[in-house]
Amino acid sequence: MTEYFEVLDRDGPARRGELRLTEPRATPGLVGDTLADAGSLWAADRTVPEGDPAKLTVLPHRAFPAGTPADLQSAMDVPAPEIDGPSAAVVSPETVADLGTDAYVLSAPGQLVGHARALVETLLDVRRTIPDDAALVVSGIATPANVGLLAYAGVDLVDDHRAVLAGTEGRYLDSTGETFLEDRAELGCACPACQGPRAEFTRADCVDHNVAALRAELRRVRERIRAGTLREYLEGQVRHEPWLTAALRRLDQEGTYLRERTPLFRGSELLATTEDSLFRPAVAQFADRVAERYTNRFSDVPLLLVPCSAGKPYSDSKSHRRFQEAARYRAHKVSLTSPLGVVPQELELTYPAQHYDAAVTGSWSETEIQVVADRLRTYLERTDYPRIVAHVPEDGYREIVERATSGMDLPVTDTVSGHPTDGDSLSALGEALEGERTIRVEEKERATLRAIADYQFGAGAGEELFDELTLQGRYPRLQALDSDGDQLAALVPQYGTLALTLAGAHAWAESSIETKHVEIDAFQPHGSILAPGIRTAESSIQVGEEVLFEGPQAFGIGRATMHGTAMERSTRGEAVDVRHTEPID
Amino acid sequence: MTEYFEVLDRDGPARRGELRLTEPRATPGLVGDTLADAGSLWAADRTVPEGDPAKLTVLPHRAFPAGTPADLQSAMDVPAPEIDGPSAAVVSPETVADLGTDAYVLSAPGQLVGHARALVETLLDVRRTIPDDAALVVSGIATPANVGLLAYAGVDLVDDHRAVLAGTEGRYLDSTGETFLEDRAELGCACPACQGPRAEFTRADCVDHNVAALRAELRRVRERIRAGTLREYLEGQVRHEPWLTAALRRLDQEGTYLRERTPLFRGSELLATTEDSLFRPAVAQFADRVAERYTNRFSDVPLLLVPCSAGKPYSDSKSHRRFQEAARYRAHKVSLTSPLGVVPQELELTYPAQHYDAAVTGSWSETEIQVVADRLRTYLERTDYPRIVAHVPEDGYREIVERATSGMDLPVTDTVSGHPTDGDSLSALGEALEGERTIRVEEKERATLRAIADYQFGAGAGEELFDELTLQGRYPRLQALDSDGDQLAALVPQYGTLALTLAGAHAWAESSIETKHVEIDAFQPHGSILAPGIRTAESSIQVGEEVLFEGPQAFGIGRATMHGTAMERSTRGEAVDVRHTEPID
Amino acid sequence: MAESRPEYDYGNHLDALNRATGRLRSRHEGGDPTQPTRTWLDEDLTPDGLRSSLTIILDTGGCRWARAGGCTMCGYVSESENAEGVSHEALLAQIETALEREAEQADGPADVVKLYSSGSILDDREVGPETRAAIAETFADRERIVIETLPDFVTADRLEPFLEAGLATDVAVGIETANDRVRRDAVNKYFDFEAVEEAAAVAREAGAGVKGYLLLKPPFLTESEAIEDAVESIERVAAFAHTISLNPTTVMEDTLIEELYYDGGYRPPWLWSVAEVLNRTADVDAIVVSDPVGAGSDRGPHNCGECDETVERAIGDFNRRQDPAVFGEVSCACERTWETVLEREQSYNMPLER
Amino acid sequence: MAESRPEYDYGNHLDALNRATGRLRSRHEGGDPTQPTRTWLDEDLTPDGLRSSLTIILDTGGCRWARAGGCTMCGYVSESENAEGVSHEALLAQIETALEREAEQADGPADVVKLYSSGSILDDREVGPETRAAIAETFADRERIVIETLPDFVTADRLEPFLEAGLATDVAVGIETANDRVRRDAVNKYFDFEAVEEAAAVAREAGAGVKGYLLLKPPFLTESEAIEDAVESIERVAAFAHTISLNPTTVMEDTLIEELYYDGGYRPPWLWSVAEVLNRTADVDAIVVSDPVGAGSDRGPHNCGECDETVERAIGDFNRRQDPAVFGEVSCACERTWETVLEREQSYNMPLER
Repeated sequence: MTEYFEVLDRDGPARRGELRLTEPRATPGLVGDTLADAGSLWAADRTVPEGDPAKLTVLPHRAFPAGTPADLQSAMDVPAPEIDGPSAAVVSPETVADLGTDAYVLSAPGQLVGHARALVETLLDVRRTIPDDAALVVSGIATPANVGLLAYAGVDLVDDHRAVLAGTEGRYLDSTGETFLEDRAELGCACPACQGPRAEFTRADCVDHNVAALRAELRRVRERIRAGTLREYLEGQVRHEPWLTAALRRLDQEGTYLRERTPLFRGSELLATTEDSLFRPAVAQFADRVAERYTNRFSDVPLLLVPCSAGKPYSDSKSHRRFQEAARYRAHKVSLTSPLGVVPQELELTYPAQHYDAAVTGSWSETEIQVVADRLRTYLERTDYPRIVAHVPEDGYREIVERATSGMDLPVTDTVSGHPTDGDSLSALGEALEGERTIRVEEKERATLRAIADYQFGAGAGEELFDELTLQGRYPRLQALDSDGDQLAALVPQYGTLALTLAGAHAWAESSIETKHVEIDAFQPHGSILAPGIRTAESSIQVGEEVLFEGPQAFGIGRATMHGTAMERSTRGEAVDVRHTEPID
Repeated sequence: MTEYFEVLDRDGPARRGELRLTEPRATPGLVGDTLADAGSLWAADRTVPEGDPAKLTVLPHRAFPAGTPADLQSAMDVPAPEIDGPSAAVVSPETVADLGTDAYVLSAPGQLVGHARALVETLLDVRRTIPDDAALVVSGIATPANVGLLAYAGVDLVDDHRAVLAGTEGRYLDSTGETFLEDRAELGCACPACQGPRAEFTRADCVDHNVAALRAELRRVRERIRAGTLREYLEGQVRHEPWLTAALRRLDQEGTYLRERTPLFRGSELLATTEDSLFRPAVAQFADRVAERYTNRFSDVPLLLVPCSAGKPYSDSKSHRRFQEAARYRAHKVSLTSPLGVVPQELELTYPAQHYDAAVTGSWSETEIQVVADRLRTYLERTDYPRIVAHVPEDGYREIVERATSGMDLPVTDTVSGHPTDGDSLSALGEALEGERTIRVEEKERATLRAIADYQFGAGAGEELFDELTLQGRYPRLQALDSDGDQLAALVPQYGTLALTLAGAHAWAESSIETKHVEIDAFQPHGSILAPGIRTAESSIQVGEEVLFEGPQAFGIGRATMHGTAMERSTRGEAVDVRHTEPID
Repeated sequence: MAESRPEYDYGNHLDALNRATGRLRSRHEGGDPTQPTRTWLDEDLTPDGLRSSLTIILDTGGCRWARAGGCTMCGYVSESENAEGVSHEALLAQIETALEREAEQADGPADVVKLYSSGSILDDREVGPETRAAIAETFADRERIVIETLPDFVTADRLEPFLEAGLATDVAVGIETANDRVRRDAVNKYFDFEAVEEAAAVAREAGAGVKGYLLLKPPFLTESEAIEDAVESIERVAAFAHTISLNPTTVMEDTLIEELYYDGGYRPPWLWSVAEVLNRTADVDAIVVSDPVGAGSDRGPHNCGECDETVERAIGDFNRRQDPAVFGEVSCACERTWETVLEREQSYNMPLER
Repeated sequence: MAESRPEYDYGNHLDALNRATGRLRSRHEGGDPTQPTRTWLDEDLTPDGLRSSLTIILDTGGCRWARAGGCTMCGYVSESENAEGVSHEALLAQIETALEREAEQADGPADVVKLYSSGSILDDREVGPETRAAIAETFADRERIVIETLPDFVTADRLEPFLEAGLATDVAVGIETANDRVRRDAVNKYFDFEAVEEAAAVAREAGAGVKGYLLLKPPFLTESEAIEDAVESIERVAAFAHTISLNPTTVMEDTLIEELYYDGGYRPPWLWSVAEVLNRTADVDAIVVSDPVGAGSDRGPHNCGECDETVERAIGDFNRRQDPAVFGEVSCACERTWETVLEREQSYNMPLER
């Protein structure tokens, strides 16, 4: 039961929340003087404290410093009594368990600093064990440079001990790391403490500066989580310290944990400015879903490979319009792009295909070539085209196509000489498609709805959900109707996703496609379903996914606003944004 | 003549300097109210102003906004009269020329914003044309996010116009970019303007914040240039905006310009936290010098390939000590590393082999594999080993060795099973070298001096300069003596470079090795040679390189403190740090 | 102290400007010579008060100057490129069309008729004396006629037909600015202010009035330079013109300004600047009006988008009432941005804000 | 209100601590039994004033407790592991060696002789009655003798030989702390404070004095908890001991503390903490001294590196003069760091600073 903490926003593995004390505290943030320590049992017997609604009481603890043998820890560990008010239990990676407290204080935090593997493994282990909506407190290590990553790894509360201590030692902290005051000729900061002359800047000022820098960084981090762009921020910020970079990369490699916490879509732009972008969860998710779920519905026409465009969605860009003028829709267009890999035309709207912004210099790195080639090869192995028309520039792209098709019995026609929008290239493209049939608009639109259904609900969903599909609306505002003219789903142009109607929900429930199912208590939901009303939820549910809910009194469809594990293990907060519901008699 | 501006420090292409007005201004910095504009000739005739030592006078100008046709520009361009005081001429990329002013104001700066290629090409073109020690002023575009890159591209002075304007429009700026005030719930900054509640934060506060953020960023940039770590800072900071990332990459691709401005060594750590590190000038320089200048002096023993170590120099690390315990110096050790590529044991001290810190997760990216494999292959093609003992982990390294040796007639023995420091691996290493001769310590030390000479002075220098080499001192504090016992050079352990004596200088001058030559006026230098005393200097001279200087009255040896072009084209500042000099009669 | 008079060759410069503007002209073809370029009905403040007006832009074969190069902001050449001139009959047909439109759309004949050609109605090569006489006769029943012309063509005999028809007659001259340097270098117009003053004297002596047209913000000037230029120009033109029309620049197709605009080198004036000029010249002894074309659009004079309509309305009020108090009633957060631009924009950083 | 007395099995806990400490012991082998472990000359403040002293650490076969596990901070077991005990002859040979050294290095015999064994000199299994008698006789010409022992072994008859030899006799007991919980859980020492008080009563009744040894900063305590523990312990021990020696922890090899230290879980006490404890207990009715071993090194009590020597010297001054004013004369920027650690270190974030 976490009565006194609530997660308000999630941004991948990071969370923004509120510690609900008499004066609430925003998280990730400083615990400051709201922590009331009932004391260490190493030093004395302690009485169980009375709870205080103004404080987060740290229950009597026996913390284990780094190096304490595991058997000693299990022998000496103490229970966490229940008190009447906000409480936190001290845990170590070895002793951590769900103790029913609002918060958990991790002991021996110093072990995490400078050690990417230890940081990621420890924090994720702890986060997996304690309830999703409990606050994780890490004391004594937060700096302006590492607190962003700590938040990304699931830490909710920190303190300014490290910042203050560093200041007393003349270590000047900022979001890029630490410098010795004596090495500085100027103070690179806008805080009040740094506005005087360097010569008059004392260690006491350095304390003030460090604390101001940490507080500002925490505000920045909260603001980023609110905007859904903490990963974008860290993409740059961690580069200032190799161990933080390594930690971010290790986090990217944490499959299930990260995947569960990756939203299906989000409103903000995805920046791709380093090669780590190729592997970040939102990108990996797209690539994997294309690889595992996409079905080609145009296997009688050639595959037309084209370069991505800066304008999004691609089809609206000047270059893609010229490609289609030349191709006259006589081929199935698939765009090659870093960091996503391959984007079939049906998925151009689907997050993040419409939402990424990459640093473009016109040259491909070896990693990009290899990753995109691998993704293309997987794509080709799972589709069945008679041939390929490769309307791509020579640099990088051609190499990708060669690697992807090598050893495959799939003819490739290169149509670009010079630039893809050159007249010669466009003529060659037109000629290469001579005699092929034209894909009709409606055919394309049907395929789009079905492909998005595959992407969103699983392979085969396009046919299962939209058996006899009737279209309504004007692209991209399409609706899918069934043979009776009932609407099943609407395409959400902003994210390229489908929003199901109640009829669509029933179709999904009755289909053989795996559903994202939530079992609720006996009530009629209005607007949203809160976590305490949820009995069970599949752990695979991601934020933004369509979920079916069902309980003794109601059936309906909505959009997940927390991930499945959080739904089951949280005691507060909105879990499902209800779109349609109907009573069950 | 730039009487009123001096470059004090250089950090790659960036410079830190001082505008010498009555109250001096630090650069990169704000021109602020020190700019006195004599006015636009588009609007009226102007009188040539009198100079004012307290102001940088912008000479009467006819600026050309973006889009002005080139022929119109050349027809309408105006001359820059000489005045008695600090002056700046307004130039466009089309009309720029050496006009003899202290500073140059670039017109139509708005064209650079958001356009990586335009920014890099324009600024470098202008910088190449105006004297090295003239200040470059760019007005109206500086933001906390782009000013670091502007400084790196050679801009010395900016203003806060953009920051103020953005503030009046409710655009909140920081070093990661821009957000709309109405989208923010919190203010992520430590400046005084941001300390109140969000609800009371006005656009006037936003102006104050933006200016404070820009000023702080400029202090940060100056501090980074002073420390020689601006590139490190940008490595992270540019990731927040794709176009700035692209601009940094394009700058890395600017061969000669960047290379000339890359120091041979510097005191600060080189951080390698993105794949762009593989191609940054300091790294490319090392890789190229190894490829082009290194000579293997151990072609009768096997090549021992080992992984790099976190501890530096490698040979002092625990793992390398264990490798050598097993190998017992019966092979020539070469380390494989990202981002450097291959590091022969003789160059382990040489910058940046001893000075880099990479983000280590144990896995190699495809780009890293390819780049290191390419560098290893080049190395193998230029050396002549009987065989290779590859004592490297399977992951990544083995692939590198395979790619590098494929098609080569060079036997490879893999000796690692599991981890390279495992007992089995170490035994296998020992066995693989059974029967090979041992490299003696003195032999290794001689080779080290010679290899560094090759690296520093050019292929063949090791033998040319140190023909009959006698050693003195204890590694790494080695001195090279000639057959008469005169000292020629000393190894500087901190940077792995050689410092020549006067005898060494003569040996260099008399050798067939290309010298870095500076011709000076008729004087006896003491301590340092200032730029105005230099007649000619080779443009290939980099900061930190050994240079021979010669004039009617003196001959000597020193270390370059500016690059060759700057030496020739500067009117202020130290050009050579003189180590030894002797009179010429 | 020495003058920094730029040592360039004026001929070169003229050539270069004409080359630059002319390159753009050559892209265009002419229209139907029996249709006026445009015609519309409006209300105008005249020395006699607010009056209904009929404006006719005649297609007269166009501006000769434009064929050589033309003004940096003017795109009308594209609409009038019959290099051989337009016949008497065709011109009268154009007038006829305009009258038919007026009859359709208005309750009665307009008080004032305004004749423009983007050139000179008084230039015999554009509009012959015979045609001018016929026009004067056609509109003899009106109160006032306004005739566009370059200053060179203003002579008593050319004005005679209109004055004799009993029409209050105004010559409308595109002065653009009182500053010869700006007119020459930034506008690329070839006459001097002295020529305008002389033409005005001729007109006034003949019994005609003068209406001066000024440009707010030619290319190459900053926002504040443009304001100062306009204010000073109004003050100097008011010495001989009873009415001054201030035209804030709109980016027209195939002009040099458009070239600059595309590359980010030009921003049309702020509507705040129009208001500022009108406000600062409210006490000059002339009617000063402004009718911003394309106001609020990216290519036309505009503010932040929030307040454009309000400010445009205030300018319209001022046009009718000549009372600067109308500007005291409008405000917007973007005024601070505009003020900052005035303080900080220099030609070497312009446009400072888009 | 309920007590949160942790519900663990004490036996388990003892086992676990012994397992943890014992794992480390098993790595070691013993030394030469005819040589004392160590011996040195010094000056000591005694109830009679400053006196010269001879310290002898006998190798007596070592601490029995250590063989079962031992104290978390004690590494001496490694130096005395002859499980079968050491013979009478060997022990006297050790004494002889010490006397020879003394003769070589000192001008005359020391006033005070201090006998330690990292165990109990009064334990018959370590040092037999016969040996103790011989030792008493050997040192009968001295002024005072100090004898290390566990409290269990303090009986009148065992003290008799020394008292009868006319020696002022002090039993030296490693009390470590007056807090039984800390002694048990953090030090892993098995006796209670009550046992110490009883032993002290026996000694004093027999005419001997008591010298108490306290530990500053056992593992698992924060810097401030360690200070409070030491201050309280000094106050309580002063009730029966005329002299108290405060021993700040040094990280010894093969101890549990070393395990913690290697993984970053332990920092030796600050020298400021030593000064703080001495300062705060300056008015207790006992001599309080401290001789920080390894001061200024990373493994020993240390400050920032800048001031370690100065502070160590002040502590030495205090040992001789018992005047807390000596601490007022030393200062360093790192005091602020230490104060911050005192304010902010909790066992769940310790060590907060290295």
